[in-house]
Amino acid sequence: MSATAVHTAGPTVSLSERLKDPAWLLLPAAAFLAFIYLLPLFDLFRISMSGSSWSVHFERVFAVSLYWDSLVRTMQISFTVALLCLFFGYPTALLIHKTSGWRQAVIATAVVLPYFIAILIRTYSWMVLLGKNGPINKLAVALGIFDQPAQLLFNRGSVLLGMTAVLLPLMVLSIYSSIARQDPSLVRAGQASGAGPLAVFWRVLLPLTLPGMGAGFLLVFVTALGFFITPTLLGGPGDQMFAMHITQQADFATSEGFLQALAVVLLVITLVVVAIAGRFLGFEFIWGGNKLSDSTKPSKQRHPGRWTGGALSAKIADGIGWPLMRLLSRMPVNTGTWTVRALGGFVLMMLTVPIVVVMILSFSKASFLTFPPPGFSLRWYEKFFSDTEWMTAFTNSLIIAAMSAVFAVTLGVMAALGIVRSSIKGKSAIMLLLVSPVIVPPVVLGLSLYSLFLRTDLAGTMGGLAAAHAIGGLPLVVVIMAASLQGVDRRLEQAAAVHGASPLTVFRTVTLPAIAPGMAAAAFFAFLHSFDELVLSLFLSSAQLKTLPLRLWADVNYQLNPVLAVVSTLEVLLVVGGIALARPVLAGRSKALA
Amino acid sequence: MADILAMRSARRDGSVGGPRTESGSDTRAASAIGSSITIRDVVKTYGAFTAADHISLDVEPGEFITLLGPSGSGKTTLLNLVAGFQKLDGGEILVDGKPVHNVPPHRRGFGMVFQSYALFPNMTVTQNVAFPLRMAGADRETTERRVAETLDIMRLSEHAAKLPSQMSGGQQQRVAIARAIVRRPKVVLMDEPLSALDRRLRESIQIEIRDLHQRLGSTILFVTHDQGEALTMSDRIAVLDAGKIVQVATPVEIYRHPATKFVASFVGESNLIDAEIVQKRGTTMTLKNQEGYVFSAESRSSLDVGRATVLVRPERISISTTPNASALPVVVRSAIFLGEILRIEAETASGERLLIRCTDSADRALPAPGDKLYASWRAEDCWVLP
Amino acid sequence: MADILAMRSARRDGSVGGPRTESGSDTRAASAIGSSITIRDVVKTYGAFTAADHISLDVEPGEFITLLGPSGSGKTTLLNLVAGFQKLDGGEILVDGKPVHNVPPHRRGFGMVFQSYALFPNMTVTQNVAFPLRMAGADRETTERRVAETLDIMRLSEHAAKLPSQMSGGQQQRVAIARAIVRRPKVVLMDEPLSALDRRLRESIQIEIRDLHQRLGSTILFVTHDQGEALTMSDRIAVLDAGKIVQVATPVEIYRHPATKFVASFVGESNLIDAEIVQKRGTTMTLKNQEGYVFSAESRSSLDVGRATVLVRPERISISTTPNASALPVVVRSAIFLGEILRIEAETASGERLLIRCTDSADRALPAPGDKLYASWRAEDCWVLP
Amino acid sequence: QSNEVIMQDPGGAYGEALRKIMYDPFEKETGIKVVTVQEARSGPRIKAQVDAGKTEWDLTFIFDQETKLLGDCCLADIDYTKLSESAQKTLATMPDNLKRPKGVALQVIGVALAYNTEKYTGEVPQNWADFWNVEKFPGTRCLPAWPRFVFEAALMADGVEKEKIYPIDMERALKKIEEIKPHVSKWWTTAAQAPQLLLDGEADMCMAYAGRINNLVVVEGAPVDMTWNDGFVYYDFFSIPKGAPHYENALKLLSYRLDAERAAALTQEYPVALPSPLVYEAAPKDVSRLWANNPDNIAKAIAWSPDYWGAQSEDGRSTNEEYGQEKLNALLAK
Ligand SMILES: Nc1ncnc2c1ncn2[C@@H]1O[C@H](COP(=O)(O)OP(=O)(O)OP(=O)(O)O)[C@@H](O)[C@H]1O
Ligand SMILES: Nc1ncnc2c1ncn2[C@@H]1O[C@H](COP(=O)(O)OP(=O)(O)OP(=O)(O)O)[C@@H](O)[C@H]1O
Ligand SMILES: [Mg+2]
Ligand SMILES: [Mg+2]
Repeated sequence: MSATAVHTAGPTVSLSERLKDPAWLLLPAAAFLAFIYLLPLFDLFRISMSGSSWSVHFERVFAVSLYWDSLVRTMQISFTVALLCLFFGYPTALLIHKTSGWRQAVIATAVVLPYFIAILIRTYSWMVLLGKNGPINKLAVALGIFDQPAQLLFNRGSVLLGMTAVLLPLMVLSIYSSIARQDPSLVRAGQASGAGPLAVFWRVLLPLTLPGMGAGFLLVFVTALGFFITPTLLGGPGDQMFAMHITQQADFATSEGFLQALAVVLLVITLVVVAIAGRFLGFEFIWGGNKLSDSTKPSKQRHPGRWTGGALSAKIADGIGWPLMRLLSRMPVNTGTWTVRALGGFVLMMLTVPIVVVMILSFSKASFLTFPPPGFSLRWYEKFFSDTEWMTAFTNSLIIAAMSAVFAVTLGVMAALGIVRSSIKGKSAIMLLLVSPVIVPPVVLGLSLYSLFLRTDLAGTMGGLAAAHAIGGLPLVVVIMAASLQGVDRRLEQAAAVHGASPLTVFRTVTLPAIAPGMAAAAFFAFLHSFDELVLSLFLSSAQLKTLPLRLWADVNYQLNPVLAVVSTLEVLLVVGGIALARPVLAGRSKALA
Repeated sequence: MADILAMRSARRDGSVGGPRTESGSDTRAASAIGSSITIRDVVKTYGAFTAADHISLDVEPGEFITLLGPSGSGKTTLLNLVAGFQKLDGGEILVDGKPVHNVPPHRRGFGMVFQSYALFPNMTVTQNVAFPLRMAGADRETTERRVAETLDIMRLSEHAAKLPSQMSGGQQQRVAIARAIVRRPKVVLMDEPLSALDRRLRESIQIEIRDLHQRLGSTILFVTHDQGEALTMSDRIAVLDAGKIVQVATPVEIYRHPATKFVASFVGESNLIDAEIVQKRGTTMTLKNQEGYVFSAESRSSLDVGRATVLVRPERISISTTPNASALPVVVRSAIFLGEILRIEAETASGERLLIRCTDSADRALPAPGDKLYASWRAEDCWVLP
Repeated sequence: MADILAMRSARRDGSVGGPRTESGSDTRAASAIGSSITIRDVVKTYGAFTAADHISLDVEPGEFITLLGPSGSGKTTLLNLVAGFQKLDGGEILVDGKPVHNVPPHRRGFGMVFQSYALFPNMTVTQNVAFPLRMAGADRETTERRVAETLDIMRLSEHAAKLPSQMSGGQQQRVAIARAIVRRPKVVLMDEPLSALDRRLRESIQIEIRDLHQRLGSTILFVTHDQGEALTMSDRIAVLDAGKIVQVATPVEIYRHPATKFVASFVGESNLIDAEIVQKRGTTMTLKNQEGYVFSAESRSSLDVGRATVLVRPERISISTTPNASALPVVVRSAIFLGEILRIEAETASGERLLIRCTDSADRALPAPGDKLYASWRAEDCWVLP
Repeated sequence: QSNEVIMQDPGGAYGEALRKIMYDPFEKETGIKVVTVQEARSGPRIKAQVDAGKTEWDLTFIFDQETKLLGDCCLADIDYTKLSESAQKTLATMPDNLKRPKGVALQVIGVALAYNTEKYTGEVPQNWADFWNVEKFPGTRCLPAWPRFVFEAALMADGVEKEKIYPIDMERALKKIEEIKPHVSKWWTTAAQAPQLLLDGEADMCMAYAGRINNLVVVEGAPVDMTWNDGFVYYDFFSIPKGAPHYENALKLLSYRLDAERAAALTQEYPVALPSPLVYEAAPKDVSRLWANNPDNIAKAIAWSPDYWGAQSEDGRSTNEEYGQEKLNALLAK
């Protein structure tokens, strides 16, 4: 028995003891972020206080009610979007879970596909759909719902719609990865107790998938805070979001200091709001601050505050929830199924119709985007394929995105393990720090990072760019994985350990398969985050290293032309083809898992 | 085994006095609110494997039926089919005479204990147990009272505020039982509900379940792998083997008159003697074993010539040390003194094994390996397997 | 209960012949590759609740120790502490004399069966069972052979390619056992490994486990709630109650000389008679019960005055219908004829309940409720609880 | 160091035109490889590069004010004497303000009133007064969400004479903007939006960048047109950062681009012109009708004042532009 070597003196013991606590797994991510994120962030703070007095820029932020109003509005919009995503995302995730075989593949593909379309063109396709001359208006007029085309665009509604459509997949996959792990016998137990599908959903499935929902909500909310392309294109004058101001300021050569101050205000206030909301709502459940089962920890979660905190919601659940549930369980059995199908179907339509528009546009004859196109041609395809730069940019993007996903997933999974599995204090603070990179607008981060990269010779390297992209990928991975890890049965890990599996092997053989759906989702988002990343790339790329978004952006800068649609269409075909090819493999695996 | 059965049958047969009569299918109208369940030619397959193979079973209202069978014989499968969790691949199930294939599980109004407990991990014990009541719309006061009562019955009161993950296996299983019965449903399906409990607790909960059954008249479909439990608790036992029901009968009948070799050897200890039919007269048959030992046996078999297998329970064999024309000579292989009882493993001349349990009379010496003994049994203790 | 014990003790004591001697702590050097386990003053608390309360236990190399105790008494907790899944809140655990608190579970080289099976859901049966071998770096050929062997022992060969979710409860439990023993570890921890199996399977797997134990000399820490199992299988039994070990002794000792009332009534059926000590001479004590009935009993108690509780096992009581000065008069409440045995519930004049199991002699009539009987027992069958 | 020149490039159709007309022939002629970098806002990056002592670019384009703001810290002097003869000739026709020590204007940018010709078939809007006149020209409008151009236009619509626009009376402008606000379907922020809005029918009349509208009218034949009346003209400057790795090559490329013939050829591919009459004259008249460097157009337009917008605002916190932006944002958000 190898006990001998280890057990010697006091200090060694405590060191090895300490190593047993998985908190050290946070270190790589911490080191990474410290270098690539905190250093520039520090720079950001420094510059924001570099005025005649440290507070001069901040005074200006708060002197003009505009910014404060906009911050509040930004929070409102983001919160609404997160709610909408939750409302529509859950049925979609359920739909994916409930279907199987090719149907499931189709639905899942439909959910992830939009992510492969540049956000700009995705948003544009909404402009097409909702436009005065767009199909929706035309249909409504033809049906006599409107007597003349209505102004559907450039208002809060279109902003919410556009942002929800863009962020929905993030929510769907977060939730799906937590639904997929649920023990089916619990649903049966609920039914055997007289709970109809809706009641089972409400009382059993929903609570058990809370971490997934929480993770999705947090990610969507925080990501939405930094949005500016969609609100810029789809919003009216009253829908200015904070990141739009920041981007606007970035155009003023003289705004140094103030620009950073805006970013700092956004970051700090958002973190404070999330932290307070988290405290209040017990957000820690996402990363296991309120973990129920771990018996090795003296029951911190038992402290009565939690329960009184829960008492209010329990009362609400009692007073309204139960009667409602009973009512619902008396509805026709299929109500739930049909609700799920209807909502899910609606979501799928929302996600796929823009793709169809984009595909049609890619065959346009005109050099501008207009729908329906004035004529069809393969002109833009020729252009794409005849230009080697497009292909180079495409390959570069693929490589960088893959590297970035590897960075983000490796560091993120370790960090999530560190957070969920360790007993360190201040998990919430660490988690907020890990999530915060999503909040800092890349426009402001980019410059600090550029200086840093120049000094360390990372500028213009693939690794550097991938690492920079991983700043934004990491939070996605950490949050999704933290939620995923909540569902792993500790006894399985113990079973593996006792039969000789080292921690690493336990992870590989037990934990990994259990968190695989979550990890696939996380890797997917990390990959796409990089694949779609423009702003940091603008700063950090070089003459020799161009990515696809950079190429697209160069086109977009002066005019929206159908090459964008071509690129999107090709990406979509690539993904669909890839999934079709991978299906036998996936199906084999999912059968094995069923 | 025999003890339990005797104890029970004694109670049943009224020899000492029990509240109930032999058959479970009689009238218990006063309290009979249970539903009848008719399982008709039910088939369930997993791929090429048939887990329920044309199963038919009629369960009377208020009956306590135990499904007994080896591991993997399809007991859980059958319960799941009755509960409505799995689709039938053939046949139909009727509750109170009405087909239920269109009734979703939550409308069937059953209670169920799952083999794996399936407690809601996010709810405390109280919440788990209150769940069915709340779904049924019970008011707060009733809910609280009934939950407290049920937890008390299950000896769980002090754990009321715990989460399932904070409890031991046996405690979790008791919560599962509490959840299944708290609503006092017309039909309760129980999948090995006592497997994690120690004898004392098990006995007291057996009594509670019987009591509940009698008071409320619920129909109970009970799965167990414990024959003793099956024999003591059930009105009737359905023995399953490889997806088929091989016999449905009262415990006494199952023990005394098993339908097949499998039932005979699965329930209780048994001697299965291979013999040739000599003669048949009414329900009595005369047989001859390999060594030519001729004996009579009870039989309901339709056979009247050829070979047959005869069951003699070890405790029904009497021995003597003196040669006797009407007895079978055997040689002792081992003999164990079990308190007042002797457990003897003996062998006939042709090498057939014979297990004997008999009283240790003071008037004879303890048999030693190698001793010659003469075994005999009464015709009515001897059963020709059909 | 008594049967099992007798059967076992007969085997043990060599009266019929068993391979092993009474105590598990003796030399079995030839095959002893098991590790010794020393549990020293171990404490484990969950919040305010103490699940292991200063537990100490010495397990000899190659010993088969059963943890027996009611649901929630801390059996699983103790196993988990030995396996290293939970941190000790006090005390220490030594394996082969070395403290193991720094040795992570995967270096302890144990095998373990979890109460909830804990099979890897993404692996087939074969992969589950092969897991420990793969971890130990066994080559392909050995792995295949050993897995096939073990599956065969567990009657699982035909399910080799299934996933856990495609198997019945009992099948899953057998996979869990197979996984625990396939590597032939020095120490095997088994948490109610047979609870989901029917008698026949259980018996055959009990035999396999004993066999394995004897062939390989592994140290086995076995949790069960089945007293019969505990009594037949173990070298020693540790009885737990509410987080404390109340007695560690051989099965015979536990049955005959329980340390506390709890042990006496938890293991087997028992009569606990309240009596006053009249006199003490060596290990024999003279006592007087409430009605003034005077009897002798064996005792190792240090008490020599005052009141004491005396254990008499029901099967050790003999009865007679004729009044007798040295016998206790009782009234029959109920009598059940269990095959060759009579189970009588009687009551003394002061209302104390007395359970009697005795042989049904042909020379007397079956007692009826209300009959007067005279009960007596031998001093050596009578145990004064310390 | 390899023989190349690293050139900031706008990309898109303009980039393609540059590659075809300028870079490829340049490479063939001089053997110097032109490597392009896409970047919109180069100022901060140049600063970072120079600060880090690792200048990567040789030729960049920057905004008017930036030639002053970045001049001392980050920009090298352009050695005009080293430029080619043809370049010298072009430069000679340009006003001094466009050939500064730290930067030379290579692009004239125009912002003007564009409209949908299918909507306004008869009388077409002629100036900002018409733009503001929703009675006479019903329909939706679109405007940039910036103070620059919009404030000037508002003042012109309100009757302020062209010469008296600067310094801008912001309050008056804002009041006028408030009038048109209900009719503005979209306040755009990127150059590509306005033409798109016109084409999609979301707006009938827009303030738009002239280049793209011009390109749509001439090349695509789209149903839009524009007027230079009351338009705005400004310039993009080209500079060489301090420590540029290929200073000499940069001068060579600059010479090449300043060649009037070639510059004229470029405008035919993409209608962004060099601010020199020589270039205009070198191009065929029918295509150059709407160019920003058409002297006719320049006469109708006003010279937009970067100096005013770059100056300190009255509250001293920021520039006029930022100040105006905040005012405008507040008005829009109301
Ligand atoms: N995480 C926990 N938090 C609080 N109490 C716990 C926790 N885990 C176990 N317990 C309690 O500790 C006691 C001992 O549990 P343990 O699982 O060891 O019992 P056991 O002897 O294995 O019982 P069983 O035979 O029912 O499996 C039980 O009363 C249980 O409720
Ligand atoms: N999903 C499945 N796919 C394939 N075979 C299955 C599946 N579920 C169950 N089986 C098989 O069906 C048979 C019956 O299973 P079932 O669970 O009904 O057994 P059981 O009688 O409850 O056994 P136990 O007493 O061990 O719980 C078993 O042999 C099992 O392996
Ligand atoms: Mg089962
Ligand atoms: Mg346990």
